[in-house]
Amino acid sequence: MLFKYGYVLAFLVAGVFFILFAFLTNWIISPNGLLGQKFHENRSVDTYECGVDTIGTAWVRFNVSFYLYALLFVLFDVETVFLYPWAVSFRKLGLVGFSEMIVFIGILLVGLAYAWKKGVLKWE
Amino acid sequence: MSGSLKLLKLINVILEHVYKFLGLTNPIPEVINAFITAAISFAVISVFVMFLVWMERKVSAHMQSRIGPNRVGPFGLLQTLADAIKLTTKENMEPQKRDKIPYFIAPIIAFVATFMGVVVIPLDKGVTIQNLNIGVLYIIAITSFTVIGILTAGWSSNNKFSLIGGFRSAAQIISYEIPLVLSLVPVIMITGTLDLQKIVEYQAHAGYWFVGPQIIGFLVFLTASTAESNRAPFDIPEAESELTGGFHTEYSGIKFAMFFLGEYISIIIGSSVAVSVFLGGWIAPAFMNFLPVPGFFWFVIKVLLVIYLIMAFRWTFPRLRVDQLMDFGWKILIPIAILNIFLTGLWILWFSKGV
Amino acid sequence: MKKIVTYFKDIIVGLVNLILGMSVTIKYFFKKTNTQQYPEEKLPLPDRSRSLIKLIYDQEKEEFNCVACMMCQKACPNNCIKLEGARMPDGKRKMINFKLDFSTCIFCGYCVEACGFDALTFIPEDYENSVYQRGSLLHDEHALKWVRPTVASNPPRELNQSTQVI
Amino acid sequence: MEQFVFWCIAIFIVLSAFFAMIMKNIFHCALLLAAALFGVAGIFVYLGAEFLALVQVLIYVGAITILIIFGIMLTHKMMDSKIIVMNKQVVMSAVITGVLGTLIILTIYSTAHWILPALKNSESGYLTHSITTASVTKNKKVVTDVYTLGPALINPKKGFAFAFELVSILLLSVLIGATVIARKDQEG
Amino acid sequence: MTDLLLSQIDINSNSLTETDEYIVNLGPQHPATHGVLRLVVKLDGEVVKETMPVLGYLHRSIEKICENRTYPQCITYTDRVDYASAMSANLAYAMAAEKLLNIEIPPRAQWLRMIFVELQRIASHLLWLGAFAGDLGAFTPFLYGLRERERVLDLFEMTCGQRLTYNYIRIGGVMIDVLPEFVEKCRLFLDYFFKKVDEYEELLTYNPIFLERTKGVGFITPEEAINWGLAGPSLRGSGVSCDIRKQQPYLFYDQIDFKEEISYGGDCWSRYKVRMNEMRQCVSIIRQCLDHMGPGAVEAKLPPVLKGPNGQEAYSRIESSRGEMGVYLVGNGTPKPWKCKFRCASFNNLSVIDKLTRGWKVADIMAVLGSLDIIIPEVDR
Amino acid sequence: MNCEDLKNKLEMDFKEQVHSLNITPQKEVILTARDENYLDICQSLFSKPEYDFKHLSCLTAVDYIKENKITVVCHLWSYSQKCQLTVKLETNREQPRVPTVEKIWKSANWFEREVFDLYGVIFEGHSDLRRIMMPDDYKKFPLRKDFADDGFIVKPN
Repeated sequence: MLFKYGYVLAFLVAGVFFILFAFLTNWIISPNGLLGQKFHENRSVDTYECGVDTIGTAWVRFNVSFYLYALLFVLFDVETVFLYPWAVSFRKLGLVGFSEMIVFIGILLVGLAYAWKKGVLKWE
Repeated sequence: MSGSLKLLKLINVILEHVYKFLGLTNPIPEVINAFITAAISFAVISVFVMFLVWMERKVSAHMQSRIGPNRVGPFGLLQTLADAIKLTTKENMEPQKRDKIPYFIAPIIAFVATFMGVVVIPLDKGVTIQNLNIGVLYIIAITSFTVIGILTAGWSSNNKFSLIGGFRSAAQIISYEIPLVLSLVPVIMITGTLDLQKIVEYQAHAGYWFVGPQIIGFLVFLTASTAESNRAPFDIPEAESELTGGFHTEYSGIKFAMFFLGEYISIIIGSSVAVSVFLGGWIAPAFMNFLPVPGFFWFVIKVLLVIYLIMAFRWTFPRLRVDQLMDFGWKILIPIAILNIFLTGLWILWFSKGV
Repeated sequence: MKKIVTYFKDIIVGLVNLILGMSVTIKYFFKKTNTQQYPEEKLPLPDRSRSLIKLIYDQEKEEFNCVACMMCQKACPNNCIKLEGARMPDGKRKMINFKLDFSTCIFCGYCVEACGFDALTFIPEDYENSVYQRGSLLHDEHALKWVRPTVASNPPRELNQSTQVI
Repeated sequence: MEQFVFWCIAIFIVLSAFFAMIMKNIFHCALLLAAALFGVAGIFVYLGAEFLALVQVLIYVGAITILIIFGIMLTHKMMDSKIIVMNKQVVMSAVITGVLGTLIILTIYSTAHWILPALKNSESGYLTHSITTASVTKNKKVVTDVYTLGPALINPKKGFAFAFELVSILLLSVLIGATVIARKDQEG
Repeated sequence: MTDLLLSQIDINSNSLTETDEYIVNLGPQHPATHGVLRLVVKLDGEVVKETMPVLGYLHRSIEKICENRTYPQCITYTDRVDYASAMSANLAYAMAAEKLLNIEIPPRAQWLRMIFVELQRIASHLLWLGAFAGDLGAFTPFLYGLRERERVLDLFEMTCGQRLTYNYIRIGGVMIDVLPEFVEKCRLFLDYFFKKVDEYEELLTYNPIFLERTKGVGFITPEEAINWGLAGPSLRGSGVSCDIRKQQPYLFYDQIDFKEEISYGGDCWSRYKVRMNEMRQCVSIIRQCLDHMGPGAVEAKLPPVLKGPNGQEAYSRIESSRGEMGVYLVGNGTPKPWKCKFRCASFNNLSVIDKLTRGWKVADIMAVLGSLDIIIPEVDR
Repeated sequence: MNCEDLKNKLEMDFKEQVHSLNITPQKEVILTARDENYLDICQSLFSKPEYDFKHLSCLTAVDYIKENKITVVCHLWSYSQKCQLTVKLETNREQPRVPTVEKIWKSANWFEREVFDLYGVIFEGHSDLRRIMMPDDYKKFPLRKDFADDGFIVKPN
């Protein structure tokens, strides 16, 4: 069990190391890195905004619509989590399980329809 | 036993002998094995991604009646390698006002999250890097992690384009994850397993691919996985004509390359899952059964075909607007996917005895 | 009910139109490409092409056709021709210095049209005029010297000699 | 080996949780929280609850963190370096967390009598295996696998069918609540 | 500028659900602003609160230059006013000068002018189609458009020797007669091109994504559109019959049979559709011109030096590819115009962008900008 | 409506309110308005159905340096009557001030900004009179005839 996920862990650690290695290579051979000349022009490290100076910071309070989608997503994600155990043993559970899941999804669909009608799914 | 499995067994035996010779005991050989596998996967995937970038260029070029790369190497095959070298040796430009640590780790998250998904893809009969018995869920869970990388990149660059791109990307990925999950449920209902290897085997036994009965599911999955990997027509996070580069506007050189690599790996994973679940994975097409080629070959062919389809999407369609994208996900794909589950349920109940 | 029907109808119609669009690109995928590989395959220039301005040199008389009448200099809207003439001992006017600045030339063709002595011409030969230094775009009469090949193979260009340019 | 992995994950979780608490930049806190949640998923894998682990990643890391980050984007002055991490409620909260922590530890110790022997007897080297066998011997019923989870949930006689349907009602109410908030927001 | 913009943002709002407005510069160095247009956009999340175009990045003061050039010399600068449809700009200026100087043009020159202006309209619309589709994220139509545009340019190059800045239409006629094989080649091109338009339409017109992006976006009513000075296909997309070729026929447009394309949607899609249909109309116009064209001189007899009559003025308008292009010339008895003003369609079409995009999303700015067919040197001159 | 008809009609309606009204050899009707009647004339040209000049085709200015005046020139077009009219208003060069027609034709907004930018004519009542082409801190008015070119303009000899 753990052994199987050991591969996952290995991929995680190895992936991080590969990237760090690539960054290291880049840092060594790139023009402004270890071996290159330390050339630094002030304007080149400015924030890009189509060639003109930025106005204000980018860290502003952002639109609320994103938040509502995230909220909906959490709900449906929870639903799918219940859906999977049901789906794998669908044949075992038969009609009873099916009808129960219909009720479960149905209630959520009612919610989705409600949200749809009330304009949550509409981006201001 | 398939050819590729034999080969793997052979390698395993050789490695075991080596470990025995060195006097290593459990669990160290296993750890070494895991890391060797990861290294090989990384190398193979990098080469495959390079091939895909070349393929994308060629496909797009020919669709637009151009030739595409043809200077570096035969048919321009080494063009991507040249680009990779260029990206590696490029000066690493970082905006002064960035948020340093998140800026640094964002490409790592974005890459590693997709890279971890490779583990469970069934390459051939009985050949998977590590078969997990809940493989489908694993891939979905792991790839959903990408969004944090992209969001971090968008936020830490302190650039308005990046910020908008990052947020769009987050909203998009979370919205399309649900149809993605829902479109796989009917297949799981039929097969009764979350193991990708077993799903493919079920198709081999049943004699048909799920793309037939589950055409709706396949289309929904293809759409959603295209959206998950931020590909056109769902490429609003990096929408070139609006946001110049989206979340990777401020990334250059190797860091940009990592996002790029991650994006392509996520395409590979998406189409691999599509192939395994809907297109019969490593099963040879019925009329070509006699050919003595390993299943891995068929798997790659199918993956390339699906990727070709995704590329054709990109070079044909305009880009959706962000709210239309959300509408499409929530108002069309999700209801259809749920309807598909419902219909499949009825279908199974109708044909299965004893209920 | 009607809404539901339209909902599904829209999806199907949309899908059909998407496939229709894909059919165009995929059709072109299998067609021949239109690209010309530039440095190897060069497009032929038409005879009337306005690409390089040359001063015609008469090989028999061993002199330029130009008599420094200053018409081209006056006709040039961008002031890129600098011309100096002098009266020769035999009484003829002759061009002694001709400078053409290609960095400001806009290839309008007025100078060639204004020339009444068949001294300036466009030749449809070359369009690779880029250089690394701006100064090297300033050509004098030696750089612009061009001998017309035998008349049969390349007849003089039939630009109408209009007087309206000044 | 297992012990080593366990300690790694544990230290990772504790550290990221701790820094999530004290960082001044809220966005960094959110990222560290995601890391901590990811670590918890690792612990679940370690305990053999792979389905739970993936659900943890899917919902907590993939969804809740995004929700939190979106929430952060609605706050004011998220980049201010003068943000006060501690406030007047620090004593009160310390007392409450202390009490809760003690309670949890006590609970663990009071129930640990069936874990510890199993640990000692464990030969296979897999902690998870020991726990599952132990729990089987204790409760005669094991719910760790996604393949057994479905019947356990839905089966109307033995399972939790009613609770399951109740969950959908709960989700519906949350959805309607969100809708109401959104509508209010649009009107105002 | 910065202070002005910052002052418009209310920083001190404290409500919980309220969001900050922020300012983004789209351009001058931006992939989608067709040159060096700069749009300062005030956003709330994704929603556009205000769009402020900042012009002048390509201002070369062509009008001032023209005041220092002789009448014929100015034509070379009209090429640069609208480089994507230089023939139309040439024609507009030449017609104004002819009006001022009272010059009659031989008929063959008129037919040639019509052929070339309509060919130029095809080329310009093809470029627009590519840019518009590119703005919406579909890159392929751009290359298809350019592929066909090259053929038009080949025809131009064959005739006048240039591919972009032609200086072909002159005061009193055209520069030079076409080659004998031109007519046949032109017909071949028209037959080839007519089928290609259907292909573009297949690719885009009823594509659901394209419809979503353009239907209803950037809506403007006919009355407002007229009042804002929109012109050309952009105005006809609002359902106003405004084609100068019909309103105030010049050349021989009254002698041939063509339809003025009008669409009543007033949105991006209608403007798109008008232009697509116009390309078909162009083909029909050119075919008729080729039929009508007889032999004859291509240039009027002109005095050696053209002098604008003192104190007189002329304002002449033509239907350029982008809409109404007017040239206002004032003479003062010298060979140089006292005043030369180009009224360009893009200038007015761009001025309406704030109205069209307010309340829409960032992506719609690009769709609207693309559908208006802005060309920056025409705006800045 | 041809130009004679238009001229006669204008003569009937605005006889007292104009400086001059004539047809040029180029068959254009030119109306030179008095300062105080300029806006009224424009308004009635815009709104009266027999004129219906809904389209402001062009608005520019001409610098007559010898007469020491700047003339603001509007070219109007009527889509329904299919006729063209030129409306002029003269102002002095030192303090060029004219009323804005932005309230009547919105397209005048940018035209007037352009004229302000290049000629320095101040349009009274304009909603947003800023420089449009030149930099904000630019001091000169390039299209005026006495503009010193700073060596940027290459004049042919």
